[in-house]
Amino acid sequence: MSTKDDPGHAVSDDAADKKGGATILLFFILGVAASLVIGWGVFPRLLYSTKPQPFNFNHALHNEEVGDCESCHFFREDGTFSGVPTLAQCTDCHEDVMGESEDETIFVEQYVWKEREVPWHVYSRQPDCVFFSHAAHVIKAKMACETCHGDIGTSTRLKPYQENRITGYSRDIWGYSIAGFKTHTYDRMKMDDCAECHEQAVGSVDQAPLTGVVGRHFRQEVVPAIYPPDRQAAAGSSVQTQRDACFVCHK
Amino acid sequence: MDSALFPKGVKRCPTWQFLLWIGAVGIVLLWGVYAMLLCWLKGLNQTNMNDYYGFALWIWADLAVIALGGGAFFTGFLRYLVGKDELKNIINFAVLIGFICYSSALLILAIDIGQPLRGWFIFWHANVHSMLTEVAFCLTCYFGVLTIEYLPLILENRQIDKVPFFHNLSHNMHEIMAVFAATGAFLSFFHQGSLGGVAGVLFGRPFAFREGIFIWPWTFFLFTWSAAAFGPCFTIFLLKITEKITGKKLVRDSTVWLLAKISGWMILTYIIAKTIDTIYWLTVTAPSAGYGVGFFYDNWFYNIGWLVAEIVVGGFIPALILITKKGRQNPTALFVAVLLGVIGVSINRWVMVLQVMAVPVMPFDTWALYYPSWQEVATTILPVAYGIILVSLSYRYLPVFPNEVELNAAPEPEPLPEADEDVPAEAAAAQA
Amino acid sequence: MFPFGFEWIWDMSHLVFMGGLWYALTIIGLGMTYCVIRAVVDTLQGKGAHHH
Amino acid sequence: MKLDRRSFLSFVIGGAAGTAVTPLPWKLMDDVSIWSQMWPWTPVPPDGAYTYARSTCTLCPGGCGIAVRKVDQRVVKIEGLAGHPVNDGGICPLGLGGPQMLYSPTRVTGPLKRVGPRGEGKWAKISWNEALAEVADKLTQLRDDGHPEQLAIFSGAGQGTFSALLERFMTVYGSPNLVRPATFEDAYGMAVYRMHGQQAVVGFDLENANFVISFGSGVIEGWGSPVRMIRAKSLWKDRKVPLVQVEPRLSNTAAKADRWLPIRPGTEAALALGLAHVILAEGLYDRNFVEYYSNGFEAWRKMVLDGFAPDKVAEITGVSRDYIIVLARDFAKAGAGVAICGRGRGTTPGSLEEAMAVHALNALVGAINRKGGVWALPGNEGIRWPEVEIDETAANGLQRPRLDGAGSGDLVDAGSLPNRFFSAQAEGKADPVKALLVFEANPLFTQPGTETVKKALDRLDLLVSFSSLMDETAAYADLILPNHLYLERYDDVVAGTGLAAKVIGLTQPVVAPRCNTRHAGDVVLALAGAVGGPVADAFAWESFQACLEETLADDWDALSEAGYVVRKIQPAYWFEAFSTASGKFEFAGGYRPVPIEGDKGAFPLVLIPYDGMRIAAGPVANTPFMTKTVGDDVLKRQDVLVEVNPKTAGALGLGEGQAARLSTPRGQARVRIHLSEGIMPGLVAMPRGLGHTAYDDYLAGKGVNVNTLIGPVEDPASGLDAAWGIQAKLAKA
Amino acid sequence: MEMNAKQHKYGMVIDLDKCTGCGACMVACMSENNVPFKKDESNKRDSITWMRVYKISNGKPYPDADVCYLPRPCMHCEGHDGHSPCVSVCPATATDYSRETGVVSQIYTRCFGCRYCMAACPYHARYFNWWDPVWPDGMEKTLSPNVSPRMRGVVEKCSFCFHRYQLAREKAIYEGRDEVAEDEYQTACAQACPAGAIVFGDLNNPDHQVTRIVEPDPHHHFTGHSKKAFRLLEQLGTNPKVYYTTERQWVRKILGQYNFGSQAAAHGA
Repeated sequence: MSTKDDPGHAVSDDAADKKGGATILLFFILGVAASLVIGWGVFPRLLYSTKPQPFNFNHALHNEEVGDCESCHFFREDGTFSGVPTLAQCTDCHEDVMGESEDETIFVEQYVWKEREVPWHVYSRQPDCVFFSHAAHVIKAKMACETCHGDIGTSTRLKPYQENRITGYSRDIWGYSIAGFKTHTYDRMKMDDCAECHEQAVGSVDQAPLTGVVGRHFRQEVVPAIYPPDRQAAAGSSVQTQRDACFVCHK
Repeated sequence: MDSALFPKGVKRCPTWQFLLWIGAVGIVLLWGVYAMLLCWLKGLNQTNMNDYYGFALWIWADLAVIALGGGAFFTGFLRYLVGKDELKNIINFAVLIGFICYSSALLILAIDIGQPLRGWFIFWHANVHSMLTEVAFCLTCYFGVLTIEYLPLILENRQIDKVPFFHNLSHNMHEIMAVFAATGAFLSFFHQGSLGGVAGVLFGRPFAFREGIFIWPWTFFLFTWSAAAFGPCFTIFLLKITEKITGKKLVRDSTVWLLAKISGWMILTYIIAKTIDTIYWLTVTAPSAGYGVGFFYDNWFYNIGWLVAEIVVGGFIPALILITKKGRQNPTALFVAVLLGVIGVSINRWVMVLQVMAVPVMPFDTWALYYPSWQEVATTILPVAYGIILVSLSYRYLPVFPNEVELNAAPEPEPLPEADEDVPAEAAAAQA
Repeated sequence: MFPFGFEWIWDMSHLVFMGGLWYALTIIGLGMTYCVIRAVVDTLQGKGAHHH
Repeated sequence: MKLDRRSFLSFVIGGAAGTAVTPLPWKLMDDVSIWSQMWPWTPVPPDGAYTYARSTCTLCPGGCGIAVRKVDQRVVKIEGLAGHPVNDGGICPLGLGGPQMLYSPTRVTGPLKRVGPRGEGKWAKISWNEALAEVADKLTQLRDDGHPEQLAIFSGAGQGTFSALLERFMTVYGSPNLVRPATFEDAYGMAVYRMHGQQAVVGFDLENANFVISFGSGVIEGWGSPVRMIRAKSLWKDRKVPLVQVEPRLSNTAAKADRWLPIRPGTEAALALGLAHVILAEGLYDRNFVEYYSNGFEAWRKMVLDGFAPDKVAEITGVSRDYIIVLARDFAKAGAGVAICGRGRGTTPGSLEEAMAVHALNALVGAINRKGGVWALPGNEGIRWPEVEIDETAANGLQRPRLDGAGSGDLVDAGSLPNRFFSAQAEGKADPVKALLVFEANPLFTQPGTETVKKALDRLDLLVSFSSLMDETAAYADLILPNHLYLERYDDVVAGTGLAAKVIGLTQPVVAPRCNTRHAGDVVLALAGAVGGPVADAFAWESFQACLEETLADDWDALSEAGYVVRKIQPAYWFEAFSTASGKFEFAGGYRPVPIEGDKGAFPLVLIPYDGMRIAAGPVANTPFMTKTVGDDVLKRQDVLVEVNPKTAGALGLGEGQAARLSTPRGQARVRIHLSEGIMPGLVAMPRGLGHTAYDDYLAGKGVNVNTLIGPVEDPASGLDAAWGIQAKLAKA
Repeated sequence: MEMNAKQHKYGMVIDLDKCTGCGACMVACMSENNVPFKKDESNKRDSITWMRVYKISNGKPYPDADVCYLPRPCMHCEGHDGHSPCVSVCPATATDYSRETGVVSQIYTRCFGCRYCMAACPYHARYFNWWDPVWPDGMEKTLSPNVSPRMRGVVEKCSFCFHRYQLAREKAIYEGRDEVAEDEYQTACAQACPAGAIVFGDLNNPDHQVTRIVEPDPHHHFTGHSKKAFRLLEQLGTNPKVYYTTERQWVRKILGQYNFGSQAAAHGA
């Protein structure tokens, strides 16, 4: 490379530099554009694989037949929740093909007769570290199923199940909007979504100091005044976060 | 053939020799990398750590390199904030060492945690009450600062510098370097301190626990102080070694002596504070928890010798050498002093990590001793190899030492690298 | 780390700690942005191309 | 415009900048973390309905009630059954191990036939029909040859219906060789037989005793019914009932006892008589009982007074003279004192004279058949099955003497002598056994003198194991007809080793059988059917369950409902209590020390086996969880640590944890030293139950099986194994 | 500090004179909590046992030697107002103290394995998963769905069987009750102990047996009123919720006296 002093050169170099600068800027913008397309468009499609359910299930129909959610998704004697019905429950009605829907045939022939449990993909399946008490939410807090499960109860078809290729979890947990926006309570079911609701229901005591004199006053005066009796102890029970303690939702 | 990359007007060893040297060190590096991969893929069962030794060699290495890397922030602090302009001649080197130390520390931490893939939880789910959180944040930020301080040096490489953008960038960065340095100093005071806090707040561990003010145990301040005091020792120590190896004089004695003097006084004041703290702990804090003076050193390995080595051999002696003119100006004495200093601070970090784990706490417990597995040793040596390589590369290709040319002005004109025209050293220096 | 994080509380320790952190990050960020932008400007003005 | 290096670079930088504002990096980072929180190779236990099933534990004779926790059809936990008369909610480490046994990879998954040499571990899977045919052929053949007595059964099954079924089978088949593992109950039973004149099950009313002397019994380690004994100990603590533990080693029991009384091993009988001496000399005995209900008192009294003065006893036993006197007084004056014996878990019988001495001591203070004393309870009655019709072959077979010589000659009152059975078989005495069926037992591991047992088994044509898991004996067998595990089958357990009441527990299948196994009871029925003739006729039931329901007819509903029934038993009144010639209690017995094997010169030390509470030493082996609880002062990596007194070890230049070679006349092994101040100098203590060769890596090869280092020593008085130790030598390894 | 009535403070009192060292508590705990196991567990310093029974000897020569067994679960220290040694040091908020129950929780999926909490805990109650948990083929069937199995590289510890509280509470809610009764929430170790040496309950509830035995004194950092009950390392200010009782003087001496490390040999079991 030469650094010989030559004005003529210098000028043209300057020009070249200006042009070069423009080119470089252009490529920069191209780079940005390309990455945006990949990040927002391609990536989300690659991230999830779509898995079909074994066969379609018509919630709406069953609702008419049996009346309410509880008759299939019921509480056991010990307060635990039965969740997705087992084959045994279904066969109470379905020991033989009812109606002529194709799904019904698949169900009876593939599962009832072969006595195989139906390998449903459960949209709302949470990680193993989560302890979720249906009793606390449905019985105690009198929450509606729809709050977390959406309108699946009135659906006639099962939507395709999208599984995150990396985590193996249902897309319903992380939410369909890749940007992370949500419009309904049931759009997403990550920890922060639980926390958000717990804040409203239980009342977060974020700002409240719980130690020292002030804390004592808060616990003895404020809490009893503003919290429902059964939630008073839990209110800001966590020393670390002043919210619900970790073991309220974790196991 | 790579001479076009050399800083202007300096002489470097032939390429083959350089490659040989890098290759030799590279082998050690690869050994360390292999061990690192073992730990990541197979898990920490590759180490000799156990439930009594959750913290061990690695955490010590972390604390040690960060203390020794303290030379960077303190020299920066002295140059940019206190205005010791003289130190500009050694600041590059100090920054380089700091960069190596801190990147090593971060690497070791990444190996040390059981779930590296979730390491970022420490930021995202930060618990501000934990000293470790403070360490993580300040460490990372300050590493960023060091990168910013090191970057211009790279950009000043003769070829890169020819690219206008890079030239301008480094130029601008130089202009506001004081701001970065100030931020760096601010961050360092905290993370150096919190590293001391890490041990000091353990009220379940009578050997580590120290009282203090507000949320900070005395170890918090002692650690910052000691890092500032001993960091420069390490810088000088490595400088002397580099000079030995390259056979060149790289920094003016006056600069070195100035730094040594400051370091000496820092060490002295620190070690006095440390002594007071130790006495208070042994006579007030520990006894209040029911632990007698002799108890903590009642072991064949962890005996009182450690305390003496840390405070006297690694503290008072170097301090006294460095604060006396005769001492610091005598090359041998200077070297011995900085070496002892380096050892002294390393011992301090060692006992604050490993002896804490060794001392029995439950009445029926017994002393727990541990020796590292080869994987632990290899991953701890890894940063050393990496450091040597980085220093070598920087020395060869970057203008780390502004005074090198003048200090080594050869009597007879030396053959300059080809394709490199004759520019007087002064001019070169001026352009830099 | 952020006010919307689960662990965040508006208390002293967070204000002090995170305040210090964000303060430092801001300075570093602004500093670098300044340097880069100015470097771009300088370059387009042809500065630093050759030394006369 | 040309795409040079710079343009490309800036394209990349632009890309990087742009990517930062897409979800890509952040979502990836998040998902990778979630992946790390749920690594596919870390199992996630499926959820389901939680239920508890009541059953009875059969892993030891204790007979504890258990509540089996299930998730849908998986067994995930076993808990003690609250309110159960034996364990009331409590449970031992072994009992907790059920799930790990049920799902153990060492289960025998179906009938196996040996291919290749014995014990080599090469098997062919065969069908149940083939397996049954194999055995049936042999059984038929033996009878056809007119030698039904050449069939022997070794059964560790308890006192339940299944055992009765085996007895019935052997009777109609025509073989006297039904052998059971012998325990302290055999010795104590013989003592009672000689002193009461009747076959009786011994029960100790420990809950109501107010002073207990234990001659080496592992009250806590698992003597009798472990959980019940531990509960009793807690009861004593609350009621301040003193327990004096007599043994040379600081066992858990000794540590829990109010007084640990170290004694020279093998001299316990002398101490018992020494205590009797004081009680007699000071007239502290129960005059009423002695005068009206006992016989032979004077002679016995003279024997004791002449031979067992405190000084002499102190000399023999090493217990201080003064303390002997103090102890004797406290014991006699307590009012409801009782003495018990049977070393450790009582899995070795011990000397008959020791049992008699202890029983006499109990009699002396009137502790016979009284509250807080020792009760002689009627044996296993209650089973009423139609009489069997015995054909000529069987009759001839039954005429022949048992291989172990029990029930004949001077061993007329002996029940079963496994030690003699195996040695006789090994030595190839006249008329050896050709076929051996092993139920609920693992003699190749549990019998002292492993080599002898192996020799004995080598002389068999056919060795059949019915074990559910691949234990040592099964691994050495010709055929394995795996039984259901206790969680998969019906059984009745007559609880109450040492229990002063009869508790009958029902073991019920809580899950469907996991493997291709069959209930040993059903197999016996099938075999009987295959042999045919009167043998078949004697077993009319179509299944063992049917047999069980019929047998427990009156209690069946209660049993399947509650899981257990309690049969209150009143000890017999004095006039009917004794069937001796005199119709009274017979004071008898003396003290002839049981010799120890080995030459003191070559083997200066004495090796004593001990029962550690976290190591199962019986036919049921440790589960991984249980082995995990074994201390590092007992097991270090694959080495067992033997307890040695620092004095003894010091003399040999051995230090803590140091490797050493332990040798006895029977064999030698590598061990490590554990210095313990809790053991008498000159002794070396090694735990029973380690050194398995079968099972998996969680158990196999850990430590040494003490039975390979020690052998049985026959008690001349009873023919039972009375070995309490063996001469041994320790040297640096 | 006094909390409102709904606040529980679950704790334990262990009678060292009743404890036989049988190990049932350890196995019950492992079985209840899906604790992993390795082929060799003889190195007690990397062997995960939430509940560990230590063996303490009086250091006297034969025949005066004596030993005592000391079960050691997590002490669920309250420290000062919930700041137990381990909770405040966790950088990622993976462990927490609950004012509702007094339980120190550990969230395995949040923990990233820095092990600072282990360094902070003087009781060695915290364990690190140095290995991937591996169950022999088929034995994964013994795993309970109520406790989440841990993955390699995280810290775990005794939770006072908190899942049992969660289940008991569900049952209570289902039956329209507000409170969980004493016998409804018992830890696996307390339930299994054949000697009845472990008593578990709510230290805030005067009717609970544990409270009646301990008589905690809120004005003196909850030290036991009754001279019998004491805690390990009380003097460090860890304010643990596991109490011990014994009538054996030498045991009290060793456990009450702090710098004893060199004299009493202890064997992890």
